[in-house]
Parts: sequence; structure tokens; C-alpha cells
Amino acid sequence: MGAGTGRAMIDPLALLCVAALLATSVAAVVLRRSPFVSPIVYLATLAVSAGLVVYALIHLASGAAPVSHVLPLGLPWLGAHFRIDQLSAFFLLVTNLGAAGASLFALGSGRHEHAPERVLPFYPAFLAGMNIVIQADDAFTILLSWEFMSLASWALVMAHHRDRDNTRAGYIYLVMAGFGTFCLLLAFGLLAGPDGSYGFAAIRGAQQTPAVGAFVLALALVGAGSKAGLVPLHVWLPLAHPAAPSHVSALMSGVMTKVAVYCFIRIVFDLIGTPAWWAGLVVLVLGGITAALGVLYALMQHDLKRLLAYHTVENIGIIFIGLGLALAFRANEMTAGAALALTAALFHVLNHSLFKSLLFFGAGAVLTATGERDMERLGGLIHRMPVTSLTFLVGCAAISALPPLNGFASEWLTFQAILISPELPQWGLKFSIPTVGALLALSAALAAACFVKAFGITFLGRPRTRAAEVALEVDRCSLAAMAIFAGLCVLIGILPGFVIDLLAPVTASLVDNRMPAQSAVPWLSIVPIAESRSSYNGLLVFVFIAASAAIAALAIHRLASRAVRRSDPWDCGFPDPDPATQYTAGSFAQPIRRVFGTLVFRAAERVEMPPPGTLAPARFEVTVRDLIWDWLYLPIAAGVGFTADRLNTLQFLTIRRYLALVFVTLVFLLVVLALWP
Amino acid sequence: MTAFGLDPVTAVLLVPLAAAAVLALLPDFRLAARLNVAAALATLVAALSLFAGRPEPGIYILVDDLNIVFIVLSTFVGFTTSVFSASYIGHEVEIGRLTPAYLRFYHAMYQTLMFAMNLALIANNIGLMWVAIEIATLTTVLMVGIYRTHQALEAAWKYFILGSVGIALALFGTILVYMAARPVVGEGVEAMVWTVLAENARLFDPALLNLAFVFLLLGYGTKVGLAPLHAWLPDAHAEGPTPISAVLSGLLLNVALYAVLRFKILLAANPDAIAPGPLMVVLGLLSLNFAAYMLYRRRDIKRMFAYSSIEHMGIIVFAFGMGGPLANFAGLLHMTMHSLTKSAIFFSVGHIAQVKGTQRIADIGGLTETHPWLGWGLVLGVVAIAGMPPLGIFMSEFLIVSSTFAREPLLVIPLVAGLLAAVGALFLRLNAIAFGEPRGPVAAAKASYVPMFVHLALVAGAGIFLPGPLVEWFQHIARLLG
Amino acid sequence: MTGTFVFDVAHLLAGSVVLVSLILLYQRRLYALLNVFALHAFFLALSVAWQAFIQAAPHLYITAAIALVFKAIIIPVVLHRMIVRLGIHREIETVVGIGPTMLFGLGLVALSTVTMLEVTVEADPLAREDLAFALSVVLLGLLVMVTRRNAVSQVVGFMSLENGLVLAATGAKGMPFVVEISVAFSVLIAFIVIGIFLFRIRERFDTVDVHELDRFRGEAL
Amino acid sequence: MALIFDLLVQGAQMALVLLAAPLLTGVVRKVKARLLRRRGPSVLQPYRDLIRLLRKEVVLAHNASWLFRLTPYLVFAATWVAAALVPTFAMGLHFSWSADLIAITALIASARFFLALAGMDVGTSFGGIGSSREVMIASLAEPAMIMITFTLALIAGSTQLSNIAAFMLSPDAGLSVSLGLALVALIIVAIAENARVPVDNPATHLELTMVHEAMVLEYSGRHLAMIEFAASLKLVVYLSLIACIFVPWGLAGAEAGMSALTIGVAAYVAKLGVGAVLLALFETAIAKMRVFRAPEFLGGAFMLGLLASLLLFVARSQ
Repeated sequence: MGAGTGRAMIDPLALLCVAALLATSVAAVVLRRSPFVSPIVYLATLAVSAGLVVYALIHLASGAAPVSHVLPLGLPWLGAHFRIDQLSAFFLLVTNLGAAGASLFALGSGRHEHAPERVLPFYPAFLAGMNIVIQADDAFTILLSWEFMSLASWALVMAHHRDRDNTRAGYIYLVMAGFGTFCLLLAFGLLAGPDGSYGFAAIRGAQQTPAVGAFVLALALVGAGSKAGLVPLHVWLPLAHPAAPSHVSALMSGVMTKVAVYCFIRIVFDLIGTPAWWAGLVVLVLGGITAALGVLYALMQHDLKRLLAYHTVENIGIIFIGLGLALAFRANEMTAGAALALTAALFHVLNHSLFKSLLFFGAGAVLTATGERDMERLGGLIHRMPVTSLTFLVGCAAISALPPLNGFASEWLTFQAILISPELPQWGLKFSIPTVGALLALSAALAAACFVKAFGITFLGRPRTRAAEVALEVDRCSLAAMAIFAGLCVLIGILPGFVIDLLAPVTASLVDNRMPAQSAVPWLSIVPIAESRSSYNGLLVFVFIAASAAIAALAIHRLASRAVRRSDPWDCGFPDPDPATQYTAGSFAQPIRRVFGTLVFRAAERVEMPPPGTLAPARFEVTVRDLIWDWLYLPIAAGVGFTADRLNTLQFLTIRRYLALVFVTLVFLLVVLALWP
Repeated sequence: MTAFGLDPVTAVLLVPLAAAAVLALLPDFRLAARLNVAAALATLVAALSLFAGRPEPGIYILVDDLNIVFIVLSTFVGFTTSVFSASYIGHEVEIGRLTPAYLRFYHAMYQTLMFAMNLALIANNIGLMWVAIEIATLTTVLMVGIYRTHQALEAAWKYFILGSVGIALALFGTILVYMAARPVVGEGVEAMVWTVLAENARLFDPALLNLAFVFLLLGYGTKVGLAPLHAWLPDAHAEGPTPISAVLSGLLLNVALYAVLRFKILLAANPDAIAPGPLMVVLGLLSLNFAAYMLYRRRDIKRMFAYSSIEHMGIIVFAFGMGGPLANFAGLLHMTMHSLTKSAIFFSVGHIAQVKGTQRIADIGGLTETHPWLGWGLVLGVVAIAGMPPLGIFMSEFLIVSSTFAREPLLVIPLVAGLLAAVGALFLRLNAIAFGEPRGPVAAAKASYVPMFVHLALVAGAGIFLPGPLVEWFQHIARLLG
Repeated sequence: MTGTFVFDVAHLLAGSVVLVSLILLYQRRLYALLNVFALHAFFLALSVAWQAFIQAAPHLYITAAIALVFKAIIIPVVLHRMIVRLGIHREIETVVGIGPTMLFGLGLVALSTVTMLEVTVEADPLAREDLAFALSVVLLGLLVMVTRRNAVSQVVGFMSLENGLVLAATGAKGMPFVVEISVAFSVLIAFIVIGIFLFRIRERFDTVDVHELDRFRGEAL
Repeated sequence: MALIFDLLVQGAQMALVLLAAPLLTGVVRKVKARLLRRRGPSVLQPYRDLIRLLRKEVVLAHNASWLFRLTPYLVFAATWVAAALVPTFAMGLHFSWSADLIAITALIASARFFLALAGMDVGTSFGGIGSSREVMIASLAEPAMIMITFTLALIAGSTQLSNIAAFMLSPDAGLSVSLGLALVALIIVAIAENARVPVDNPATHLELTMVHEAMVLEYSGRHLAMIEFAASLKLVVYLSLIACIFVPWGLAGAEAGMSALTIGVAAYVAKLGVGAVLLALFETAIAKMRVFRAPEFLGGAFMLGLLASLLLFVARSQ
């Protein structure tokens, strides 16, 4: 296999780190009685992931040649192949950045975990699984680690298994994961061919027919998409991600979905050559639908973590829009456009992993402080938890694509990629791309609305429950994790050029082109195609806003009165001491539900207004249904149940009937023999 | 080097036989249990020593690459099961489900079963093989009925009747093979010696061979538990003592499968005969899908895993039906892994049923809370049996599915559908058993976890790393199976 | 004596066994069924003996003897007793009517002949015919087991099936273990009969136990 | 030297929009009053209001947080930056490349984001109503704005306002359907974004009928001043946008001299005046619509924008 070149230049640091992670999870089992097991485990994972972050950064920045190893594991006649090229290095960076953050956060929040023995052993294993997926260089290893990753995360979802919802979520998650794995398995089986050449080197070498390419692409889209959360395969995600402990939710949402994206990119951009243009169309449209639906579902949630999970669906959609554009450009040999689109997608991968982890940390902090995930029972936390609320606010602004934060930079690049797409010849693309662009714009705007709701209801206003009233700021480690990620969001937002240059070798290796070097551009602004076309400078925008805000503030504090008087808010003549009179998450989302609801999720509002004079409270109910669940999954479940019931009668036959079965089979076979040509 | 200084083959056969005789007379069941373990260990050692030197094939005895794997596997599982059984029966006697008298019978039968299975595996003579499998069946029938409860007796009776018909069909097939061989090989025992048959199979009359294979497939397939011949299997597993369930799933099914394979080789060697592949593929897919859906409505934990055995036998038969080095390799691997995993599962299930005092899934819950070892052992076992990495069955299923897809894309649809349905069912039940609010008694279990975790460790190891010699061995056999 | 004559006698005897199997299908009363089965076993014994004679294989005489003594005499008598003892009522409950069963039986005979016709001729004709007959006897035996509800008639079905096996085994010239096999099967049958007696199985195979307990169907509820 | 000159121009622009903003509001109010046969306050009234507000003390609700006090400055700053980047009288703004049309839209969006949060900070139902309706309107206005941006970018081959304006001045900017659609859409968006009739009524004093005003109900004193100021700046931004894209005549070129600049300023002031009058006319001519009709109104703009860019995508084929 391709080991010959690999053996020459072995530096197995990444593999050693994986081994260390696995060792940690064993240690977690051995030391489960020790009081220090939790800090030990999280410190270890923190150290290892930090090391891997550095390793990946160096590998990316130095533009080193791919590093590959072969271990005598896995398929005996093939061995386990590992290879770290630019793409893997980038995803190693994303993964372990998130992992490091999660470990740091858990270092603090882990103290409040009431079932540590169900979390600690699986957490390092989960990290290890993700790291192996990214390094794997043969079909068996990647699938093994892929499923191992799913399994470990399943165990983590089941950590709080006494809650029925969690076991249900875990179940649905596992079945969906199995489904996805089988799809990928078939994809690789098709790539490997009948004589089973599973090594990626061999697969790259083999020339795939268009038909095979199409099949593999479809299977990869379903397989990786089911893990990433593409509509309509997303149903497990909003159930499973919130069920896990918060730092794990952060990893599942922020990082594991990216591992799925990696798997998709690896197959579609690296292994099957150049697919036809319609592949781009399919991916693009799926991405657009996913983005819009994801954010709409998110708007309807009032469980903070579930809301975040649905936003993961949305952002995955955005990423796949970028990937779809890249495919479309690539199919038409417009490599510059492909590079731009792919960069946008990868950039968003990094960004989303950052702010989604940050937001889940925030949700976790709130959960630790109040024991509540339901926004309707929170509020006013900005007073009790200043740091958490500040970092959470940064996260909200970032995911809502507000300048000068990182979310805006990547979405801006995606828009630029859309804007150069009219050159594409195919009509299908011509019609769909602007529509997808519209969906993207819509989802960006709705995301902003959704996070106004999330932050406003959770952190602002008056506390709705006692728990929220007495909440205390969380420990230093958690705060540090959140602060670091918030800082990264800002930093990347104002200096996007560096990330783009970091991504250049990746795109170069995948689509044979790269975006123009940004470090050369004056004033650190980014120029995707040409100065005359479009440019954006996060740094300047940041400086301008800061400066003008400062000027305004200064001027006013010089000239105007500084007097401040505290008093009750304006109550329009009707004093409402009760915080229940505040706007709730449900009522906040009501206008948007009115606009899209009936269309997208058969939202039904039911009002019970008791006749005047009676003391009965008025009731208002909203039912929102996930149509995809109703129309796709329930029928499947019903089908399985039906078949099971029908077949089940076979358990209850008399011996004579069983004999009859044997007899019939025998006669049937004899007839077959008699009629055999 | 061997057990009692006599040559391995004799030891493999005689040790269990002698042990059976002794155990039948031994009153003290604790001592008997120990002796049982010792005998099983001795047999295992003898079987292992077959690697060192194997005898020349005679007209009755044959040790070749194919069956030595089966022999070692069955003696090994026989040994671990005997260890498990030692701790199992202790509890049974305490609660008075079994009396020492019955235990004498039980141990004797256990060793007889071992003897019968080893004989069936080691026999070079298709008649002898048939006799051995019949003995094995009858002993298990008696063991299944040992609890003397209404359900147990009916299960045994069902097993007995269906088994007898199976035996009859298999015998007819055997006679037909002889008829096919006689004109070529000549009359007498020679015409029933497998090695001789294999050499001359290409000259046999194809029509007779086809007919023979149909009968043998149905006859021995009844023992393998292929749908629609499976009816005896779930009840026999559910109502018998758990060690016997473990042996049934782990070994007896394999022995029957081994017989089918032998004749498949015979048929494959004859160019004009029908290809045995399609028949096996169809039966395999049928069993897989049927069992997968049957899993959903099970209320009895042991019966559920019995159905899972049917499912996996379906997969294995499918793999061998597909043929080709890759699929055969996968089939062998899957068979080995399944024996180890399923017996491990039954070990844990046995203790679970003992501590909870019931086999009803509805009355068992939250095991990982109340009995972490049993609970997580079961979880691991189910994860393994569901074909999840990093355990061994994942590798075999990976090879089976991917190679099938590359060769016969359409066959993959029912295959994957069945596998997915099975995964769904297994984890649906596992959620209820291992997780959620604890249900049922929470008294600590007096159990020996060693056999279970040894098996699981082997399976887990095999999933990641297969030792080279073993691989070459399997690959060689895979080529042998064609 | 001439080969053809040898053939014809063997042929005749084997054929008559098949005929008796068909007659078995036709019976409506248990006693009659037992008598017919005795006849079945008797013809089997004859044909086995003939085979022993023409193959000059004396050990086959043992098989013949077993067939004659055990199957043609002991078993029917025992079952007869049992019917009286257990008070099993004498009607044979059939699943499908006698007529269709007969037709189906004939179809089975045809089927077995067709399958056997594919066998090339150099497997000697005698064996071939014998096999065809044996196969049809086996299938008919199964048919009896499947289409009759009473335990006793099912036992009879199984025994006739097993007669078919013996027929085939003896037909296979020079086949070893024939005696052992027939003995083994007699043991098996003895087991079944004992089982019926032990478990007081009056009507169905499925209802074990002294009292007519509610039917157990696998799943304990 | 050139650099300093550029910086001066940029600074002049920032000062200009700052000065023009209240005046514009005043003019609109005056014209409206006139159309209603009222004398109406002087056009300088907005300045007086601002100064008065600045002098007043701030009345804060008890549980108002730091976010509540920070927001006015953020909103003001974001809007001001946006205003500073729109070419008003000269194209060659020195920093115009630091943010293109998409970025400007996003800047205004972020201003609204914080304002909506501030509306929810105190925890009264008015603020909630205001914010919730504001974001609902914005969630439709922003995509419409993005689609308009697409259209312009596809026509002018750039998302940079200066380049767009330059292209519009150049002869090869013919009349096109898309452009017309974009204009209509942009006007609708501008009306919605600035909380004008028919989407919202800046002058009403019934909390329940208001969107923007309800959101800022809790603000007072200097904070309110900042927000009012930002609101009028926003109006300037949109008018200048329409001006520099659709009536770019008079805009001074990149390396224009003093004279061209003065012409540019004059032209700009004239455009603003006309815009103000037109706006006033429109507002008096039409009645405010129910809140839940607004989405359809804006949805129309969104569809127009989409249609416009679709037409261009298809047109590009040959």
C-alpha cells in the first residue's frame, strides 16, 4: 500500500495522543473510586487536545507533506492506515480546539456531575474516536472509528439514563447512527470493489465510473449527512445533543457534526474524483433547505439546549451550501470559485465549532447554576452571572452573523461565492443558486431573531423562578473556557485573513486552487476575488465602532448630564409585580410562528377563554409538529411494528404446523429441483 | 503433551465419555461441578494439542484445517461454560429448582453432549457424523426438559419431535450421498468416508447429489435453526438451564453448520451439480430478516437472544452461500465471534435471571445501576452482537456487507434491512433492561464474571487485532470452502 | 434366477410399501390405521429380507426382523393398548379432507419419481426405482404427520417415514450401519411412544401434562 | 498629502451625515404637518429635542442591566459607521472598501440586535412586544436587503458601494427590469427598517400599536437621545443608499477636486430634501397597516429582490 512513503517520515505524535486518550478512558474505569478521577481525566484530555491543536497548527502552517503510518491492526491483510494531510490537519485543529475547550469547561463543571462514572470513561474514548476518524486512511479504520465515535457518544447520551427522554433519545440516535454507518459502509464497499481494496491510496488510484461516483456521492450524503444533521436526517440530533452533559453536547454539536462534514469532504472531494455538476445542485439545495428549516425549528423551541441543537442543523446547512457551490464550480473547472466556496465552508466549520461550543458551555453554566434548561423558567441571569452572560452574548452575536464577529466573515464569504456563480453554465444551478442564497439570507436573519429570543428570555428581564433568582456565577474553569472561546470568536472575526491563508493549502490540495493570499492585502482586510469586486475589513469595522462609540460616550459624559435615577419601569398604569407577565419565549416567537408556522410545522394555537365572571384561568396552547418526523419516521416505525406483529404469530403455532412448514419447504425445494434446467 | 498421555483425538473423545460415566455416579454435586470443569479443561488441552500433531485421516477419524477450528472453539466454549455452570447450578440448588439427583444427570449429560459434538466434528464418516449429531440432539432434548416444568417439558417435546424429523431427513440425504458415491467409489464404508468422497465428488451423479443436498440442508438446517425450520430453537433456549442455552447457541448450531459446510464442499466440487450458494443465501436472508422482526415482540430475555442466534446463523449461512475468499473468511470469523459473544451474553443473562428471579424483560430494569458488572457485561455483549465496533462481529459484518455490495448490489438491501431491524430491536430491549429506573430485586449476584469477560475480551481483541497465523488459517479454510 | 425377476420382486415389494402408505392416508379410524401400519411394516420387512437375499447381505435379515417384530407387532399393540388406557377417542381428525390428501399424496409420488428420473442410469436401475419409492414413502409419512391431528396418527406417520428411510438404506447396496441405523430409529420411536405415554398426550402433540393445561405457546405471559 | 485629503473627505462625510440627520427628520415632520394643514414644529425641532434629552437625567428601571446602558452607544456607533461608509457626496471615500453593502446591512442588523435585546432587558411586556415584532419585521427585511444587494452586485459586478455608484454613473448602466424591481424593494425595506408608516408609526403614543417605540419605551435622557439620533441617522443611511445607487448624479469622482466635492455636497443635500418630501407625501397618503400585514408587505419586497436577481442569473447565460 502507500505505506512505503509513509514509513520513511514517521512522526506518530497524533497517534500517540489517541493512544493516550484511550489510556485515559481505561484509567477512568480503574480509578473510578478515587475522588480525583474527574480532574485527572479532564486534565489529561485537556493536555492531549491542546498538544494536538499545536501539532495541527504547525502541520497546517508549515504546509508539510502528508504524514502516513501503518499499524498491524484492523483488517489483517491491510493493516490500519493513518494519514494526516492538510484537510485532516485542519479538522484535527477544529476537533481538538473544541475538545480542549470542553475539557477545560468540564474541569470545573464536572464537579456537579452526579453520575461521573457514566461520563468519565466514555469522554476520552469519544475524543479518541473522532481523532481516529480524521486520521484514518482506509475504509475499515475510518468506519470502525466512526462507529466507535457514535457508540461512545451514545454512552454519553445515556449518562443520565433515568430520564425516559434520554433513553429514547439515545435509542433513536443509535439507530440513526447505525443507518448512517451502513450507508457509508456501502459507499466504501462500492469504492473498494469486489476484491476489497479498502486502502484510500488504492481507491484514489482506481478510476470510478460516473455511475459509481453518483451512487457513492448519494450514499455519502445520506451517511455523513445523517450524522451531521441534514434535513430530513436531523431528527435524532435535537433529541440526543441536549440529553448529554453540557460539555459533551458542545462536542457533539460543535465538533462531531464537523467530523461528519470531514467524512463527506474526504469521500466527495478526495476519493471519487470530480462528480457531475448536478451533485453540486443536490448538495446545495439540501443545504439551503436544512439551513432554513433548522432555524425555523430552533425558533419554536424553549429548551435552551435543544434550541442550540437545532441551530447546529441550520449551520450544517450553511456549510453544505458552501460545499455544494464548491462542487458546482469544480464540475465546471472554475477552480477559483471552488476555492472560494470551499474556503467559506471550511471557515464556517471552524467558526461554528467555536461559537456553538461557547453557547453550549453557556447553556451548561446556566444548567449548573439553576438546574433549568427551559427558558420559560429562567430570566434576569445577566445580574447573577455577568461573565457567563457576556460570553454568551458574544456567542449569540457571532452565530447571528453580526460584524465584526467570525460568523459574519464566513457567511460573507459564502455570499461572495454565490455572487460569482452566474458564470455557471447549467440552468438548474442558475435557478437554484439565487434561491438558495435567499434561503441563506433568510436563515441568517431568523438566526438573529432566534438569538435575541434566546439571550433575552434567558439572561434579561426579571427571573421567572426562584432558581433563576438565586443563581450563582459558575466556577473559574468554566468561565475561562467560555472567555477563551469568546475571545477567539472576536479575534477570528476581526482578523479573518489569517484563517483564510491557513485554509489555502487545504483548498489547494482538494480543488487545485486557492484564494488569493490575504496577508498581502493592506490594512488586513480580506479580498476574495478582487479589490474592485468586494472586500471586508473586520478590524477596521471593529475599530470604527469602538472609536465612534467611545467618542459618543465621551462627548455625552462631557456635555450632557450624568444624573441617573432608578425607579420602577413604565407600567402603563397597570403595575405588574409578577414576572410571569413578561414576554415568554413562546410569545416572543409568536409573530414568526404566525408567518411560517402553519406552513412549516402545522402550528396550531388553541385559546380557552373562560366566560367573564368565572375564576378559571384562560388557557393558551400551541402545538408545533415536526412534519418530517410525522411523514417519514412514524410510518417507518409503524411498518416495522406491523411486520413484527404479523410475523409474531409464528411464535405461537402448534408442532404440527411447524412440521407443515418443514414439509412445505421440502416439497418446494424438490419441485425446484425437478424443474431445474 | 496431551491430557492423559494418550493421543489427542482419543483424548478429545474419551475424556468426556469417561467423565460422563464418572459424573453419572458422583453424588456430591459441588465435586461433580469441579470434575466437570476439569474434564472440560482436559478436553480443551487435548484439542489444543491437535495443533501440535494431528493423526492421519482414517475411515472414521479426520482432523483437517476445517474442523480443527471448530473443535478448538467448541472445547473452549465447553470449558468456559462449565466454569459458568459451576456457579450457576449452585444457585439453582439453593432455590431448589434442581436436586442433586438431577445434577448428576445434568453433568453426565453435559459431558455426553461434549463427546457427541466432538465426535460429530472429528468424524470422517458421514454416517458416524449423523449418529453423533443425533446423540447430541437427544442429550440436549433431555437437558432442556430437566426443569420438569410444564413449559420446559413442552419445549423439550417440541424440540424432540422437530429434531427427529430433521434427523430423518438428514439420514435420507446421507443415504443419497452414499448412493451417489457407490458407483464411483465402490460399495462399503469407503463410500461414506468424507475424504474419499471429496476426492471423487466431481464424478458423482449430479442429480443425486442435488437431491442429497436438499435433504441434508433441511435436515441439518433444522439443527442450525434456519427459518422456517427454527421452531424448536427459541423455546429450547428459553426453557433449558442457561449453560445449555449457551452451549446450544455457541456450539450445537455450529456443529450442524459444520455438517452443512462439509456437504457444500462436496457439492461445489461437482461441476454439474446445482450451485449450493443460492439456496443458502436465500435461507440465510430469510432467517436474518425473520429473526430480526421476531426480536421486537419478545418478552422473555433468553428467548430474545435465542432469536438473535437465528439471525446470526442466517448471516453466517448467507456469507458461506455467497462464497469467495472474502465472504467465507467473514463467515468463519462471524461464526467464531458469534459463539463467543452469544455464550457470553447467556452467561450474563443466566445470572441476571437468577438475581431478578425472572426472565420477563418487563420485570428487569436499570441493571447498570443495580448490578454494574452484569449490566455493563450485557451492554457490551449486545453492542458486540449488534455488530458495533470495536468488537469482532463488526469486522465480519463489514466484510460481508461490503463484499456483497460490490458483487450483488441487490442482495444488500434485504441484508442491511435485516441487520438494521435487528439492531433496532436489540437496543430497544437493552434500553429497558440495562438502563432506566431499576426494577426487580437488587440483591447482589453470586456470580463468576470470569468466563463472560474472557469471551468479551477475546471478541473485543479480535475486532481490532487478528493474529497473523489465525488469519492465514482462516484464509486457507476460506479457499478450501471455495 | 434371472436379474429381471429379482428386479421385479424387489420392485413389487417396494411398490407395495408405497401403496400401503397411500392406504394409510385413507384411514379414518385409529385402530384401522394401526392395522394398516402393521401391514406397512410387514411389507417393509419382506422387501428388506428380499434385499438381504439378493444382496447376499445376511445382516440385513436383522433389520428385517426388527421391522417385523418391533414395528409390525409390538408398536401397534402398545399403541392399541395406549388408546384404550388413555381413552383417546377413535376418530382421526384430519386437517384437510381425505380426498384432497390422497390427491396430494399421489402428487408427491409423482414428484419423487420425477426428481429421481433425473438420476443418470449408471446408478443401477434397481437402486433408482427403490429410491423413488423410498422418497415417496418418506414424503407420504411427512404428509400423514402434517395432515393428521391426533398424536397417535402422527407417530404412525413418523414411523412410516422412517420405514421409507430403511427402505432406502437397504436399497443402497452394501451400505454400512443399516442395522445400527434401524436400531437407532427404533429407539427413537420407542422414546416418542414412551413420551406420549409419560406425558399422557391424549389428543395433540402440543398438550403435554396430566391435566389439560392451558396451551403453552412459548411466551409465558 | 493625498491621504490626509482623503481622511478629510471621510471626516467631512461623517460630520455631514451627523449634522444632516436631525434636520432630515425635522423636514419630514414639517412637510407632513404642512400636508395635514398644521404649522408643525420648526425643522430645527429635532436638534432642540436632542439637546433637551441630553440635559435630562436618566431614569433607569430597577433591574436594568449594563447591557441596557451600553446599547444606546453601540446602536449609535454602528449606525454612524454604516452612514459613514455610504458614499453621500463623494465616491472615493478612503475607507469605503472596509465594508461593502452586505457588511453595511449587517451593521444595521447588529444595531437592531442590541436594541431588541435592550427592549427585553427591563422585563416589561411592552419591551417584549416591541422587540418580538421588530425582529419579525427585520427577519424579512434583511433577506430582502440581501437580495437587493445580489441584484446590484450582479449588475455592477461588485458589492462595493463606490464601485456600484461609479458603474451606475458610467454609460453601460442601462435601464433594466431588475433595477426597477430592486428600487421598489429597497424603498419598501427602507420604510420598514425606519419604522415608518405603513409598517410602524413613529408618532403614535399608544404603546400597543407601536413596534420601534415600544421597544425603546424604557429609555430616557441621554440614552433616548442617542437612540433618537441613531434612528434619524438610519433614515439618512437609507436615503443616501437610494440616492447613491439610483440617482448617483452629482457624486464627486474618486480624485475629485474641491469644486466637484462642493457640487457633490449640494447635490446630496438636494437629494435628501427631495427624499424627505417624497417620504412625507407617501406617509400622509397611506394608512398604517396591522402588524401582521407587515410580513406580507415585506415578503413582497423579498420576492421582488429574489425575482430581480433570478432574472439577472438567467440573463447572464449568454
